[in-house]
Amino acid sequence: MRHNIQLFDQPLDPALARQQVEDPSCGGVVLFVGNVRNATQGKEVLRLEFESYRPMALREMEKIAIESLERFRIHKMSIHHRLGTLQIGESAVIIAVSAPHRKAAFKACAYAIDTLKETVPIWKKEIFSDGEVWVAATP
Amino acid sequence: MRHNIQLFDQPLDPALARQQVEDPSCGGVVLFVGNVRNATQGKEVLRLEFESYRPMALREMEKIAIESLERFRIHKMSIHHRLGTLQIGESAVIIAVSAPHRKAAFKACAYAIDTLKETVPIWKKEIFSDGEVWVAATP
Amino acid sequence: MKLKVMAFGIARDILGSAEVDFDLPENSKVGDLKEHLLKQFPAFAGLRHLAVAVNCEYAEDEVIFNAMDEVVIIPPVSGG
Amino acid sequence: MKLKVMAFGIARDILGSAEVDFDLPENSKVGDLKEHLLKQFPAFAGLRHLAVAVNCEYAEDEVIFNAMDEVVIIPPVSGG
Repeated sequence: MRHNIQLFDQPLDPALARQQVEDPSCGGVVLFVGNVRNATQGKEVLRLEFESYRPMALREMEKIAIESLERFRIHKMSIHHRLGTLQIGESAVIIAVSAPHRKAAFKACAYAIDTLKETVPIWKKEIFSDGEVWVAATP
Repeated sequence: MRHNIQLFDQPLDPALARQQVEDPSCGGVVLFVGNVRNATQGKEVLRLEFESYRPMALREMEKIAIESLERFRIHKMSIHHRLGTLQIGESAVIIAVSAPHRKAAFKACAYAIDTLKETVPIWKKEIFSDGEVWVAATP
Repeated sequence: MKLKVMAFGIARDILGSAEVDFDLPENSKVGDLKEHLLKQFPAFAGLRHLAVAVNCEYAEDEVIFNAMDEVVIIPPVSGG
Repeated sequence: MKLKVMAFGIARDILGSAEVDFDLPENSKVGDLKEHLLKQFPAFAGLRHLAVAVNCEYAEDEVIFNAMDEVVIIPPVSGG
């Protein structure tokens, strides 16, 4: 299996994602780690809540990995996404890519996170001291 | 300090590099991990030996970090390079970048590893079963 | 036809429930469901866009529903 | 002038030593050292390129050596 797709209810482990893609034949591993920021447009965020339509999210993440493996000359890709309540600084998503050549790994990793944010049915709600908002739901 | 530059005689720790750049204000962290491959141009590599002109290597790596911080809108960069004898699969270099926006982090990380390979006085020797060669020394 | 529709995120908030049954004419399409939703719950018009998944795949407006389809309203996603 | 020159990687192998003293005319330049090296150790001509660092900075051929300079032969690097 050249891809690993997982949804987690517990904290993500970057070492796990990295080790899943590492291979003695590959010189380069690129990781993207998306963390919860403490503010959005200058307003303090207390925490985030992620929910997902899980079976479809897994399928869409798998599509991204398969498409990445086809389009770029990469070796393996892992996509791990966290769900539930996340505190500031916790990791929401980790994408790990190994490739014989690092340029392909960088391109594939950027493509995967860009596409994930467009297509994967996961939603996050930002919780402020005075309310909450579903991110990017309205114009 | 927005950059951390280190040469290590012991195994690198990706978590250390990542934690050095992570910040509650930054949503994205990009890591590049360069590992020792088991073959070069189809020939089996037994191990690698890295050596360095240390004071200049540290200065050149620092230049890369400072230039990256100026050119790209990133928050922090760590560059850790291993020296000595490395076994297959061990990490030779780790570059970690945090940024408010992930595109800047990807660009800065790719720029840093590209430039490191051009300018930093570190040399690696590939050890084969029937000899050894300084990598990229001759045309 | 009876259509069981699931909703997540802001779509669930607008519907007031994670699952709602709709009674639509036979051979209704995804586009018909969207029209129905916009009429019954005008707040949907305030979203950046509105998608519908049928059996875990994004479905175009022309797709015709079958009785056992798993139908889910997909408001703008925001993972990552 | 006496110039103490350090060498790493394949440059050390070619010199046969990590540190060699050269006796160059006063006010010699980086370019003069390179010429001297190529004459005395023709194997340097086989490298992809050859750089010299003076006091931890890459130095152009026009740079004039001073007595206390730390001079290092920098063969093609291969870190990462």
